[in-house]
Amino acid sequence: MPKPKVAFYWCASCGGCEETVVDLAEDILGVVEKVDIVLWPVAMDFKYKDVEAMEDGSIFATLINGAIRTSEQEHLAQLLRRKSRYLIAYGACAQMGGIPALANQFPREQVLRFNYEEAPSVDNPSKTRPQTVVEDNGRRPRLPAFRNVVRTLDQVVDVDYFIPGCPPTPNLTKAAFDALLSGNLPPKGSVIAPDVALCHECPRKASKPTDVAFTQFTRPHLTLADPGKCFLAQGLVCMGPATRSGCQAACINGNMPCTGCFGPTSRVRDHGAKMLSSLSANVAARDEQGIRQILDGIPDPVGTFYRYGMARSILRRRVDLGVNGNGH
Amino acid sequence: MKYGYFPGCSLKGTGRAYEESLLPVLRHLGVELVELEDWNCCGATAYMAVDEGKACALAARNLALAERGGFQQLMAPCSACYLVLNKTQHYLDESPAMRRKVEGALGTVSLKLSRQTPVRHPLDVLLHDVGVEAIRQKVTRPLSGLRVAPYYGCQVVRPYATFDDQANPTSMDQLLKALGAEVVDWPLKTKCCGGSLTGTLPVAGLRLAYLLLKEAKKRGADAIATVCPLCQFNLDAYHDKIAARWEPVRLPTVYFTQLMGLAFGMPAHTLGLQRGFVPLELPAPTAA
Amino acid sequence: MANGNGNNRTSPERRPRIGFYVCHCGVNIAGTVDCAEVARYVGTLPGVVLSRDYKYMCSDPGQELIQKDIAEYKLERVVVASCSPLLHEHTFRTAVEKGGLNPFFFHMVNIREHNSWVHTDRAEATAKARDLARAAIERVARHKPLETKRVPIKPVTLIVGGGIAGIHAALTLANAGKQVILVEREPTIGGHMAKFDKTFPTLDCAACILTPKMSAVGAHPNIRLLTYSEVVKVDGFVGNYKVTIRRKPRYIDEEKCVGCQDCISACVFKQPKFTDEFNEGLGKRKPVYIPFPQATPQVVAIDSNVCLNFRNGPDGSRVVSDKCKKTCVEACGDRNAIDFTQKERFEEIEVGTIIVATGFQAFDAKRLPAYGYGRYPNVFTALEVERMVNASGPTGGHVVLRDGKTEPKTVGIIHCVGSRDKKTNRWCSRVCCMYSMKLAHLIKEHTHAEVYNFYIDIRTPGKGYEEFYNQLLDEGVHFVRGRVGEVTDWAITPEEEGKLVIRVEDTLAGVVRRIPVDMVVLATGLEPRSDAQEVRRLFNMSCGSEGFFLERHPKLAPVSTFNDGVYIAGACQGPKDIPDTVAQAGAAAAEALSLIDKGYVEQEPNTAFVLEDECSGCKSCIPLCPYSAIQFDDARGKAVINEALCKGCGTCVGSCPSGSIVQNLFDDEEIFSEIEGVLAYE
Amino acid sequence: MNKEWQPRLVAFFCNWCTYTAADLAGVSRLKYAPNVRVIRVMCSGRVDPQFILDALAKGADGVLVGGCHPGDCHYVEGNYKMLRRYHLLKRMLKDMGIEEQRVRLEWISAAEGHKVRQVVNEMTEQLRALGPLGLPQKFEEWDREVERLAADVHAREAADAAAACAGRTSAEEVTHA
Amino acid sequence: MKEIQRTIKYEADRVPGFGREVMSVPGCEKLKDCIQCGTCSGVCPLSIYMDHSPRQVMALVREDFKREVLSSCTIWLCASCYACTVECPQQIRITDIMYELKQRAIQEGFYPKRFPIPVLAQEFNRMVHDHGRISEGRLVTKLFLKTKPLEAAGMAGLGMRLMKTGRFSLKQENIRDRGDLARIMEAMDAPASGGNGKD
Repeated sequence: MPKPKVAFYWCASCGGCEETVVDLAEDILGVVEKVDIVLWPVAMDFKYKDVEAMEDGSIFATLINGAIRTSEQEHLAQLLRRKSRYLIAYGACAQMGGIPALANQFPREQVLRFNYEEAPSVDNPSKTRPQTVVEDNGRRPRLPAFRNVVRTLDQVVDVDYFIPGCPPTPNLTKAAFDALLSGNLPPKGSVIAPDVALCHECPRKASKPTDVAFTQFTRPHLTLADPGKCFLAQGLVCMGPATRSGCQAACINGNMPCTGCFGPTSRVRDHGAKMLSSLSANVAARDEQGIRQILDGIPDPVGTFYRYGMARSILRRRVDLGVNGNGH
Repeated sequence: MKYGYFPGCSLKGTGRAYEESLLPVLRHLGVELVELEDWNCCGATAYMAVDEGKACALAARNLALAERGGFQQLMAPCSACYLVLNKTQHYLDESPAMRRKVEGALGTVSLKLSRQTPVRHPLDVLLHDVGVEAIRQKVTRPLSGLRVAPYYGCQVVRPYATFDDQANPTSMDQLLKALGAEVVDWPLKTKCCGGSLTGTLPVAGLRLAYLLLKEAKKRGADAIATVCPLCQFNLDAYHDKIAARWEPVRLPTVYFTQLMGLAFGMPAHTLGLQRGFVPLELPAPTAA
Repeated sequence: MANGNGNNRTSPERRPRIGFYVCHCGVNIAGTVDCAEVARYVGTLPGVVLSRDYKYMCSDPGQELIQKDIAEYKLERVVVASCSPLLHEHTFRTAVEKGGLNPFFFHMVNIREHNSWVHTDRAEATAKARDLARAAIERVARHKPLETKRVPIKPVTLIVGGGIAGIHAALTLANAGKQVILVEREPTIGGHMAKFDKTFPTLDCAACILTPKMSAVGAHPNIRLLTYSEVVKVDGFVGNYKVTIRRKPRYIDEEKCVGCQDCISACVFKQPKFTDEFNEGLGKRKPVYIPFPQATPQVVAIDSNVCLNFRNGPDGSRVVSDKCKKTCVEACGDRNAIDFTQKERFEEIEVGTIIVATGFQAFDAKRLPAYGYGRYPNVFTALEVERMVNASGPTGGHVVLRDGKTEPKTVGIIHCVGSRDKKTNRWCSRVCCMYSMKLAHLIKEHTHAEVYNFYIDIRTPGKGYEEFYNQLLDEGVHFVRGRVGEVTDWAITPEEEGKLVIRVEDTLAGVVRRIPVDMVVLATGLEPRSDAQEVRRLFNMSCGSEGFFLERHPKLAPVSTFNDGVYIAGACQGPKDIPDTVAQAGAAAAEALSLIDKGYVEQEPNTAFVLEDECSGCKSCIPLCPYSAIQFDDARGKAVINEALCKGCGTCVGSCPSGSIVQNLFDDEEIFSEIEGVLAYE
Repeated sequence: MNKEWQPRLVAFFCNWCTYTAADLAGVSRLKYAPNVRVIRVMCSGRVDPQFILDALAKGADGVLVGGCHPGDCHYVEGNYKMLRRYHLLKRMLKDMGIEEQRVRLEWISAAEGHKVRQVVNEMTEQLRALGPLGLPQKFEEWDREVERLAADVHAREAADAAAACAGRTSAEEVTHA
Repeated sequence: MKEIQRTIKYEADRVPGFGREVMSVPGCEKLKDCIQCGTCSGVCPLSIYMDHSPRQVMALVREDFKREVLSSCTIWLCASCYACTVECPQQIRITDIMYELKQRAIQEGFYPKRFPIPVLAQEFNRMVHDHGRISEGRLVTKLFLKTKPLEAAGMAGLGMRLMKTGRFSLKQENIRDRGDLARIMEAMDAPASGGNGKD
């Protein structure tokens, strides 16, 4: 029996997810042994043409990481969808937009202008920007179009499973492969991670009091967190209560509060709204001014509650931005 | 303390004595009045009776002048002016259509109404900004033995004033007491003096003035103190007619500011006291 | 489709079979909403197997129609679009249950109060009805079978306020064999009625009809009377209220005092010299006193504010000084009833039902300076005159001027003082026409004075009331239709000298009149007690805009409140006379009785529960519950909701960061489907 | 929709105060704008910010939450919980480009039928002045670039194939959307 | 003996819509709430001279008896003391309604030619319009000459004494920006943006 074909692809991402695959360490050998990797741009040289030439549905499983921002990424997502039996959104960006989706707060034009003109590290006096078609000694190479909206993978193509995390842990990755290869699969659309929030496995759980009432909020760079105590009890926003577990509290163990990369549980439609709801309801003040004062300790609610989930959120994007990038 | 000052037509005419006493008295108390440049007649009650739109615009021009002059507050000593200016503000607040129209009209001569300029009566300012205590301290010749009936008239407390009780105002009572005068309590403090009817329908108008004088006299008053030029005129100018029609009820009627000036030791003639028809006689000062 | 959070439960697997009914409510709904169109539209929605419009759904045939359809069409869910669920949800749930379905497989759509009665455009109203119905169809498909809980009722009733309403309700319940705790703020029960001389229109002596009832309360084995006490805290819910009562120190041991009043005569103050509240300040009393001869309980009280044995403590409160000779203690002798060491005490009681009968307060006549109360001595309030005409009152039944001796020859009674006036109280006080006429009769009887009544309208809608008005006309009392402009001592004519002058337009004769009188009586209106807002909060009730307690329904639930098990009676609900007050007190007692005799209350199963496997134990919800219904289970590291304590607000549900708490009847999917439903129009 | 656009207002009313007030408005026959759709919850504390976002995303132009006055909550202080959420939610919504007036929290007691009318009318007019939020249409509009790409790619592939045959480059340019 | 007059009112005596028109003027709306209690007449210092009491005027307006109201001396006797407005239990602004009725009476010429009060109002306004301020001496002189030329002489004594005390002058006061004032008034006359603002 031929080994099942597997493909990896990356879109708008940092490469961390690819790292995780490599981080499977010796386990990767087990995987490689069982499968036939037909596409893995970050590690091996394959041509798209080879993929295009494949028969539809002939790839057993494709893991795509990264959010979708360019026309090329859309194109490849569509192509790989066609060729694969299982398409898996791998990592926070593919699942929820991830860090790249924070750009959904800004018009496309502003992103381009900053990156090609205004960023302190840029030296571009002629204000050259990438064009989709350029003239180069008679040749006309094409570049992908940069989209207005950052999307999750499943907002572009149909996705079978989601593996969360920024990046997903090797354990989860391995478990996912095991499930795929054994055929012991959860219902389509499942997120392959525990459906309980992080507090469940948090080593600091016992240190959280049952009568928490926030009197002020602080931020990790402004304080030295007590390594033994629940972050929330210290007035640090920790997304743990609203975020799926499965990371084995990696950040917490590094004395950093959870920032929510595993996304919400299946019972929640909007990760940020839920955390916002829980956090603010527990503010101590009763008068409007007191409430305002305490909550002003969270200066950037969007960045705090939707750090990874903007594209997945109910609103998806700053709503006054039009398709031409600059709002109405 | 600095206020824009809107004298109104009467204070330049029949009510000159009010201005003549008001200005030095307030100056003495450290209140600075700056007369509004090129003010016009407030419109009084007559204008309202003909065209309330124009009446509003007329009064509003003064409010706009106050704004242009940079005054935070405007003092209007005449009760009618005080009422009309306040009423205009209420009117403009309640009727957006009227406000648009009036603002448009003022706009044609580059005037605008972008903020509220509170319109204050001297009684209000004296009681709440200066304070009774500060006034008491300035008294050098207390009006001991002078029995004064405080007469507020109608338009200073009705219907817009918020600085005193509408049914039983007491601000002037407090002032007079601070001056050392004896205050005659009477239930006619805010009854109408007859207004402009004394001139147009003397039967009706003068009767009211007569009843006021009669009751004040009956209750033992030596003088009536007023806050309004029309009230003062009505109670002072018609004694002959009243005597002819009913009975003589001669009693001096003076502005409360004149009494203040006297109590502050200012000479009577600098306070316009010589302009009254019925002269005010002060009891001989008793050794304290 | 999956949504990337792993949520693939957005729609139920199979649409249940739904029956839909839209009620015309006569023309109440059908007049504005095209009911047939709504029924037609809803019939096209997925899952709806039956859609009807019907004239009166809440009628018996309407309910039977539902039951029949459930059987015939094998309905699994029912939606009725009619009036407010607060009115008929229970009716239809019962009908659904009788039809063989779980009663919570039902949802109600409010297209009357929220639609036909508040909108005018037929097309818009019909569209709105469609939207609301669609939302209900979406929602009801997700309903789960639920069971109501039955909670036993403590067979004890708390009655707050010992006026005629509280007294009557207490006796009604106690005579039915139920336990009653009656709390009264003053040292005696009796309320306003105890101050009255006669009652209109029959002119019964108030004391003759009230005091036997007061004694009956004092003696009844089923009534525990707590006077000089106030309710300070109410916890719990219908059937099981925990109420904290503050018992103010009266410095008398109520058990030991026999009401001999020897202490009063023995007091070091030989003459009474302190304001006697019971007599509206017209009389005087001593520091140790009994409010009036028939006071119940027959126990004296010591007023620490004026008693010589007290002084001001450092915090302003009164503390025992022990400076007095204490002749009262001496007089009490062996009975030892006087106890200067008494302190304020708090007592917690448990009751199942509560009747609030806290009454009214009379309008403060000083708020209308034009009538001169407080300025002119001979302007009186009606209550003052009421005490004066009373034989046991401060003047021994003589109506006299403030000098205490002169009888008035002319009296003007001004109606509507602090009533029907937008500057003070805009409502009609309902009793002042009648009591003014009663006082007119009594004043005339006592003094033979000329009596003028100044009124805006004479309102006599009661049994025997109009006849009483006719009697007064016969007696020669003047009735001048006109609201008095002012009362003044300013005399213009000789006959006005030394009198109070009433200036009024006689609107029937069409002339303005000045009428000199010796005495002016102000018929002050009734208004909510100044602490009505605090009392309302205490018992979780609502107030109408004028500040009287709000009944659940003005016609169908006039003594119920929005808080189950709490009833209102008497003038705290709105101005009313004694017959209506007593009737209402009886009604409130009957409501309490019917609950007690039923023995239990059914609780709406809208409680919340924690999904045990899904809860991460983050503890965020625990401090949010005001009833401490959420506990942290240390062993399992999860939150647990005690269903018995949960009141079903859903705050924890809306706040659970991982969506692991569910509220019955209001779960997330039900609400999301409703949102989608109201917005998903073509 | 060929009818003139009408603002859509979704309201979450607490059972004890505001829903009852709306009933009272009905009993009193107070007329107000028909643009509101009321969803009953037991307490304003039940109003999950997700509901508000979801309503906006499903096509509401504004969301009104009605609860008991502070101190009057039937459940002691559910309304305070909502008040706290409201503050942070409003800031979040502002950062997401949603106008201040689209989401409003009001305390309306059972006796304030007139306030229901006033608030609903006021908000309806404010929404009318703001114009449609139109999120469902926006989502569609935003996603059109993806659909267009699929078509563009398709066309280009065909053109490339043709060009390769003809030995010249495609003249077609993909414009920035 | 008094002459007898018909007092019954027929429907033809009404001018339907008059009441509604008055009640639509800002400030006059609450007239519809009148409960005919008579407080206004009770407090009115001039009510004793009125042919219709203020209360009756309210009723007549509401029932469209335009002629009776506009020809009534009541509206001219109102001295604007605002006692009725302040005391009215229905918060009807009776003084403002009186102003409104005065305006209508002037517009429709409903008063006797030499009746002094409207003449005063008009003379007053003319003077303000032309000069910006009132010169009381001139105004009073004009008024008497126009309405009671015979009595004017009788007033001379008062005038002389006022002059002696420096309170009477025939000098005309003027404001500087009379042109501005005229323009403002002109703009108020322009029908463009909503007439007189009453709608």
